[in-house]
Amino acid sequence: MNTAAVPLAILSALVLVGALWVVTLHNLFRAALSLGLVFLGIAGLFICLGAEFLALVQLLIYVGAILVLIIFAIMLTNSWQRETLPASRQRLPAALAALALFALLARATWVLAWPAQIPGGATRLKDLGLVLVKTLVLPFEVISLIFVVVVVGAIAVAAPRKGQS
Amino acid sequence: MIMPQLALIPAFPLAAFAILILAGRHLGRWSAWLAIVALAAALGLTLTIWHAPFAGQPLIFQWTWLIGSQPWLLGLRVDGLSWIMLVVVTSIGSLIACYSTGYMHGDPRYSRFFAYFSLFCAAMLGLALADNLLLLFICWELMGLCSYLLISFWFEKPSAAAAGRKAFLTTRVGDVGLFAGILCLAWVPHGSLQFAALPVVAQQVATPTLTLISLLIFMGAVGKSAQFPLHVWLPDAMEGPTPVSALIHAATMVAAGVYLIARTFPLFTPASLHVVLTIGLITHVFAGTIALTMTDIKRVLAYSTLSQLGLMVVAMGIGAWPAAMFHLVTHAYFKALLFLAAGSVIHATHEQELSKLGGLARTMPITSTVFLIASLSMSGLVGLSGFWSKDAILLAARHYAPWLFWVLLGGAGMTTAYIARLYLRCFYGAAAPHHGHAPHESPAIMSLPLVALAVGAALVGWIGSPGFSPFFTLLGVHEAHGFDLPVAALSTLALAVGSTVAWIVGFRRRNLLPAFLRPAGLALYRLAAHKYYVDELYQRLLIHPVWALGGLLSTFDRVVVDGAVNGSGRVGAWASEVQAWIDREILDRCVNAIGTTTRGLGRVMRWIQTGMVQHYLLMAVIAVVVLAVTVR
Amino acid sequence: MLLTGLLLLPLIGLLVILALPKTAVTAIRSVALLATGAVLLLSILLLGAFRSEVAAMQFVAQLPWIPQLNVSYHVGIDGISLPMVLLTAILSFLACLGSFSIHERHKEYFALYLLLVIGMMGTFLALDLFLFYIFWELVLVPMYFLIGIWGGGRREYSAFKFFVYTLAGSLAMLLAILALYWHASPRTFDMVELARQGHAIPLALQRLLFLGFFLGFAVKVPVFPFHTWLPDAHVDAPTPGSVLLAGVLLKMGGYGFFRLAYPFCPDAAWEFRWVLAALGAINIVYGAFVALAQTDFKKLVAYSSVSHMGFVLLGLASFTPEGMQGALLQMFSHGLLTGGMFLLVGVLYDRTHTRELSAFGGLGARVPRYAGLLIFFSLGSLGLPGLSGFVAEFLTLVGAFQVPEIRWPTVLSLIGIVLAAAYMLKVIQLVLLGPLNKKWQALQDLTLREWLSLAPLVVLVLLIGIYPLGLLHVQEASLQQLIYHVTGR
Amino acid sequence: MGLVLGESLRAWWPEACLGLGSLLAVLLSAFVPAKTVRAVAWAALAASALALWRTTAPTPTDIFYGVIVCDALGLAFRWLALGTVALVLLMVVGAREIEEAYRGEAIGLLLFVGFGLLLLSEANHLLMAYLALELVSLGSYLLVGFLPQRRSAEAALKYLLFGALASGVMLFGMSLLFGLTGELSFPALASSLAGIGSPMREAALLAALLMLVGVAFKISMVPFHLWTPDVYEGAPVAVTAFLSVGPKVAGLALLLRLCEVLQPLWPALAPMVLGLTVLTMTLGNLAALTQTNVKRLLAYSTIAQVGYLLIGFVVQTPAGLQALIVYLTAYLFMNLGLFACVQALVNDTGQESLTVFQGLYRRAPWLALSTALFLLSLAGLPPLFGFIGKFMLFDAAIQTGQGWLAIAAILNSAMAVYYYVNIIRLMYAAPTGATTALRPCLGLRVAAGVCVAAVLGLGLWPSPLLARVQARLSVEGRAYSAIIRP
Amino acid sequence: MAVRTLVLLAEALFCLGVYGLLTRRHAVGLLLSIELILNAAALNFVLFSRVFDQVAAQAFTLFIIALAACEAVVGLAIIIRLTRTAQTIYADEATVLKG
Repeated sequence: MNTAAVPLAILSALVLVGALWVVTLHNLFRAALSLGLVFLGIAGLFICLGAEFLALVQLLIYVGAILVLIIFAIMLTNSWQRETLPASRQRLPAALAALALFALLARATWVLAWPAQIPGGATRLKDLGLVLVKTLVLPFEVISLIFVVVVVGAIAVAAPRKGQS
Repeated sequence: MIMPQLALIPAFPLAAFAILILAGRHLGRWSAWLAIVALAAALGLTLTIWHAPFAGQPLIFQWTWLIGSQPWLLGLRVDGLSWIMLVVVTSIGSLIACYSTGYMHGDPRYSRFFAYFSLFCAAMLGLALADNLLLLFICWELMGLCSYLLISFWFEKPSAAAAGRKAFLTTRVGDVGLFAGILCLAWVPHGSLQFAALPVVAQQVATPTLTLISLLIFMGAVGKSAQFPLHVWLPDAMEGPTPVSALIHAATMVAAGVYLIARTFPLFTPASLHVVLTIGLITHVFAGTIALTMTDIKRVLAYSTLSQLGLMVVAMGIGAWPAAMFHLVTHAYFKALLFLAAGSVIHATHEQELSKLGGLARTMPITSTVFLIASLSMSGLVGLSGFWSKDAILLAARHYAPWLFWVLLGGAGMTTAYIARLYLRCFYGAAAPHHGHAPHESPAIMSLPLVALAVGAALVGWIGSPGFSPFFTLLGVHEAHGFDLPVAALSTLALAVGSTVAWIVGFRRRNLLPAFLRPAGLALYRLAAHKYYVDELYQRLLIHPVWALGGLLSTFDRVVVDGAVNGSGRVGAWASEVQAWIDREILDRCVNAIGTTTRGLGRVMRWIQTGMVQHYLLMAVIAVVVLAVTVR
Repeated sequence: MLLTGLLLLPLIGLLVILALPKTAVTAIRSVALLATGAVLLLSILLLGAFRSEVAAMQFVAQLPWIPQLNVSYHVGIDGISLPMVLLTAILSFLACLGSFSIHERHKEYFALYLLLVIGMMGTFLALDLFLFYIFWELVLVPMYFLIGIWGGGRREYSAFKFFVYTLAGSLAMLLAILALYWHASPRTFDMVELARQGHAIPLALQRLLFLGFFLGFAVKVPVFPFHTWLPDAHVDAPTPGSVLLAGVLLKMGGYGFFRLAYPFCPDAAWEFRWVLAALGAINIVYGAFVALAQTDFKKLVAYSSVSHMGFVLLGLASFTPEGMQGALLQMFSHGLLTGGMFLLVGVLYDRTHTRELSAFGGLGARVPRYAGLLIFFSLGSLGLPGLSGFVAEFLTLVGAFQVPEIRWPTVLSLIGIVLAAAYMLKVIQLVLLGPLNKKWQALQDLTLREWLSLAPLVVLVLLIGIYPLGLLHVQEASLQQLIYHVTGR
Repeated sequence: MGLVLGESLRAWWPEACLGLGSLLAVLLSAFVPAKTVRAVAWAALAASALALWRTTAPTPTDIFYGVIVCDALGLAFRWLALGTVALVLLMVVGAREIEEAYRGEAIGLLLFVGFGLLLLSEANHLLMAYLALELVSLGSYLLVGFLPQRRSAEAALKYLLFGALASGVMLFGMSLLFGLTGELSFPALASSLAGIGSPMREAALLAALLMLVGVAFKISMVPFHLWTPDVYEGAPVAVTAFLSVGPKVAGLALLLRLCEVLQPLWPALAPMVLGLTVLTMTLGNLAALTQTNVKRLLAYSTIAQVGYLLIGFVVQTPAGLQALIVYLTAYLFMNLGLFACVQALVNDTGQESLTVFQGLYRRAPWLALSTALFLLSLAGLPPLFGFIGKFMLFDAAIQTGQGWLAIAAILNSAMAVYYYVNIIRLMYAAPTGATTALRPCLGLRVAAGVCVAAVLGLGLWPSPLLARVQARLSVEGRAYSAIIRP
Repeated sequence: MAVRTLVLLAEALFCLGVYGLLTRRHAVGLLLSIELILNAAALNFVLFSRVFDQVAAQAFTLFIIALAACEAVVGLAIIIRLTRTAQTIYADEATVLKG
């Protein structure tokens, strides 16, 4: 095991544990915080994979925006939560299904001839920018349209209507 | 010889029918005369062509009716046999028509009566003229229809309506036999429906087949000529107006069966003739005994008709078809006369129950006289028509088998007994109390035909008497039978005995039986008086089962066929229609199970849709896993 | 052109009616009458111009329609379709007269009625299989609405049942059509061409095709046990609907055998003839027995149709000139007779609002003209010689009897003849004979309009009964050709 | 670079118009009344249609650096998508259940989703496909949840969750596929997959399967259809109408393109898709038999119809493709027409149970007649357009020797007759509730009228359409060259 | 550490997300699970972009992150709607629509 693998292993463990907590912790607030842990781990992995810019975006948008939004939502809907709620009844079948899925995926990918080492090097930000304004210019424009419309639409949907509190 | 004018003979009455049915209402009394004129014209036309049959040259007129793998011809043909029938039908028909103008006077459906009457005559003439079985069958069926229409002419009376239906259905059973016979005859190798070809056919077709065919044809005759066991309709047919009874149910139509046998005689094999003989004999005796016990004038006459028809069939069965035809002719005259006279009585008294009649000889002398003549003719008094024809049959029977001769002789005695009983009780004895009005002689328009018929009934037999026999010449039988003295004497003896018994037992009401036989006699009498319970038997064994089967099948149709399709376990009307649909697809009897499965599947689909989104998600994930496992 | 006229005339009538205001009842009626009358006239012209010695299609018109699917507008007639065209024209005209007794929603009614006429006509004229199927299904919709809106009793149920049954059946036929289209080379819907290729189809496929066609037609005819829609639909349909239903729609099934099933799968048809014969005999006897037990006038007539259509199957199964002639003639004759019967039932129902046989009695004296006609048509139905039914049944039986394989079914079906007399006489007795039911003291006899709608049927029934040769000549050549095509004889 | 963009834009005007129109509509909706938004929407649609009309792209061209492909297949699907949006727009305008205050947003969202449909049907790149799919989905989630009722929110949540799972699975599949090939654009993927070896092949198959799940969800293919009835029932009628056609159109387009990409893997996938096709129509019909809510019933009917449509896909022949397009056209008109009628009814009664149809004939004969027409067309009755399409589909199946597929489809059609005609039966039965005349608003009348004209007109005279479809789709073009095998 | 392991990690993340989606009852909890799934895919893309040296795949990840944000927004809007109308925050209590 070389030295480069150590941070990867730690980050992987962080991500896995965080993800496990996200889906199993009874307290939703803690689960959300665990998700933050996952995000952090992923961002770390991105750095290890030479995608520093992406790691930055991951932290900014995921941790800075989405997670905050979610935690906000949890607190907002706090009044609807019940303290004693039995866990879902389909945990066992769900676990079996997820495990089966994992088994399938793992079996399919494990046997493949992947490169033994992750190729080194880092993505230059300029390349990424070039891709975004050249090859992927159209998706880039489209997603901005999506942002606008989704926000307006979400407001329209979430806004209180007549006769409702 | 080709002669298209032949078609005119039935066409006259047919035209009369058409006019009457369309415009009869406006013709009023003239409608009767239209019918009479049409018949008379047919008679005239028949008479003008007399030379051809006598010369042995048939007149023929044929045309194509249907096409298939071969043309199906229809044709008219006049030979001796048919010419005789034509004369009988037209002459008796026109006389009865005259009589009916008086008898039916004042009836609301006066013209309708004559329309049917004309149609009947047309059909009967067509039947006589037919040169093949197909046209014969067509006319045969038309006559059945007329019979139906005329029997239920006074349809307001439920019994009349029922009688009409009974007649039609019963004869139709026979007709189906005839029809099947025709089908067989048409398609056996070398088969043909032409009468002229029948002798050839008979030689070329195997005997068992021929027996089958002839028996099927005989089945038709049994129906139409009211032979046992299809005789039940004829007595009921007396519900119709009396002239109808006279013409159709005594003189002509019922004789068509006999005529049919005569026409197709070459087809009959010894085996089938044996059956014919048996049936004829049974009918003859059995109807005679019933006639002895009946108390309704017309019913006595009806059973007597049955009996006489049985006699003719017996003659056919022993191969003496000319004799049978001869008896047919004489019977036509005297039976028509008997019926008309009876009608005259009924017309005068509005009564036909023997117990309420009597002593009419004084008030109705003409009727009484002609009735007597006809009775004697039927009983076979030497010199009268009936004697000659019955004599011919007895003679033939003696040649055939002595025992048959004795049976027939007994039958002759029985004939005399019932007719004498009828005559005596009707015209002699104490006059019955009258209801409202005194009986009187019928008007001239009715009595004149009676007189004319009486002449016929007395004399027509001479045409077939030994020595002078144009009748047999016409039929192409040249060895005329001689006069056999013993037979004549014996039949006269039978007449004497019969009339004496009738006088003592029937009229004077003496029971001649020794005491120990009386219960048995009474039982026999009851049996005969109830017509041997044949009607009841049919009701129980045939009619009820058929109706029950109909009802059963109807229920079956509703419940099982439709229900199998609809699903008997219906939850809601529409849910079951789902099944209806499925079942149709599967075409299976045990479709219910499948229908339930369908709805079950539908329900499973509903059950899957729990509304819990995570159930859906779980199912989707499982589906992914399953698909991933299967896709390789 | 003549044939296109047969389709265009009702279409024009339909459009005119749609353009007319709802309230112009008289105008609507006259337009419908004119349109159907013109169709009748045209079909009579057609009869005059028809050359009966020609077995092939005549008056053929062909135009490309959907060239991408090899579908064309292709119409023509031969001796098999001409009688059906005539029957359709006659009955639609007379039933149109009969439709004057409809007293609500005239516009919709007559529009649908003319649509129905187009569908029926087209079915008998089409020479393109695709076109045939379109017309075949086109008939369903207007008939559904005629029953569902203007019917009586459980009309929705009956209309629904009718629709679902027949559509399910015709989907089976569609499958057969598709398979045929697939197998044909070159791919074509031309029925003449497909018939020519008939023997080239492997027997196994022919069997399947025949089964598909059979299912489609069996529901229409209807063949036991697919008949259960029929009594319901007939009973609840309005009178003109029943007339066309029994008079024409059932014939479409029979016609399908002549035009589709036999020519396209000749060997399978030959193989299955005993099945057809057996089903025919069952139809005849079973239908008659069930009819015997009915107490509803219309239902009785409906079941009598089941029985009578059995003869068509029997004749079809025989493959003899007589049998086939008889089957075709029976379709024509039954159309006339049942049409008349249903009109008569309708007349009575209009006046008394009941169809229960036991509710009548003794009407013979009260309404003599009506009685006369009822007796006439009943006699025709029970196969009285001299009327059309006899000729048809006689030919059918004679034809079927000569084929040894199907002789026993034929003999069995003779029972049906007796039973036919039984149920028809039952009708006459219960309705006309006996003492007059006091309720109907003031019953009115036939009106002029009713007379007019019935009289032509009477004339035709008589004409065919007495002189069937005319129609038989028309049919002969084409039937001979068909028999030759199937049997090689 | 400027040159590329300029050329690309020239071929991309329809999408640009629609996209800008939706942006404008959404932004304006907060400030101006719905009427103005409506006008903007119509203008955008008209401009888009005009642009599409002028687009003649018989030869496939890659635009925007290969992210988008312009070809005949895309052209057909774009027309279909545009038609859907136009007809649904009429319904949204006429829908009484959508509050007037939010109608502008609804219109904007509709255009937005329409834009997504156009993108989806011409995507030529994994990212584009994913983006367009998400675009359509996000807009649809919002539209479904547009009503103030609880059921609407519920439906939206279900749709969102199911959609998120599906798109997540799809995305993961994409990432795996990318990991196996290193390519993102479709043509490159296809050529890369063509030479794939054994262990890779299994993994690629799994990745393909995961990707197909996303599409299957969009087109409600069994077993990924479970959301359909619930969502359809909860959504506003107009949105249901849209969902029943729009995503199916675009989803099928994507399916066709993916299929081309996955061509080397197709032999392994074919039996599965075939089985699911039959399962889709059968289960859809079976479940529809027992429904009592119109929209729910139509949801199942949609599932069944998708099953028929998939026949055109699974047979993998030019004839099948043509049949698919033709039937899709027919389905568009008959289904949207039917929904327009349902919208009119719901506007009037506020109820959605089947009983609202009862006695409709007495209240609105023309409406009843058109409803009947659409139902009959859906049931596949000639001479309506639905029949022509079905006929071609079945024919395509039989042509490839898959007669049993045609048999299954026909059995299904027969089963479907029951519930379609049942509605007709109800309409012509005696009314139970209100008996006053019902007069739908102008928009709905126009929508229904257009659909009636199309269903009847194209049924009687399909030749021009068929000729066009045949001419365009028989050309050996790149986008479908692989699935058109001789 | 090999690529293989990281792929396995992404797969595990994905399956955990799926498990969460199937078992979480709280609607917001479901949103969390969705984010897990998306992150798994994003991780894959970044990893493979390194493997194949494809910058476009990294851009893909950018889009995923952006769309995740959009999805969260829409999801929250719908959840707020649900709490308003259904008075619940639990996904399995939204069962008005069924059958």
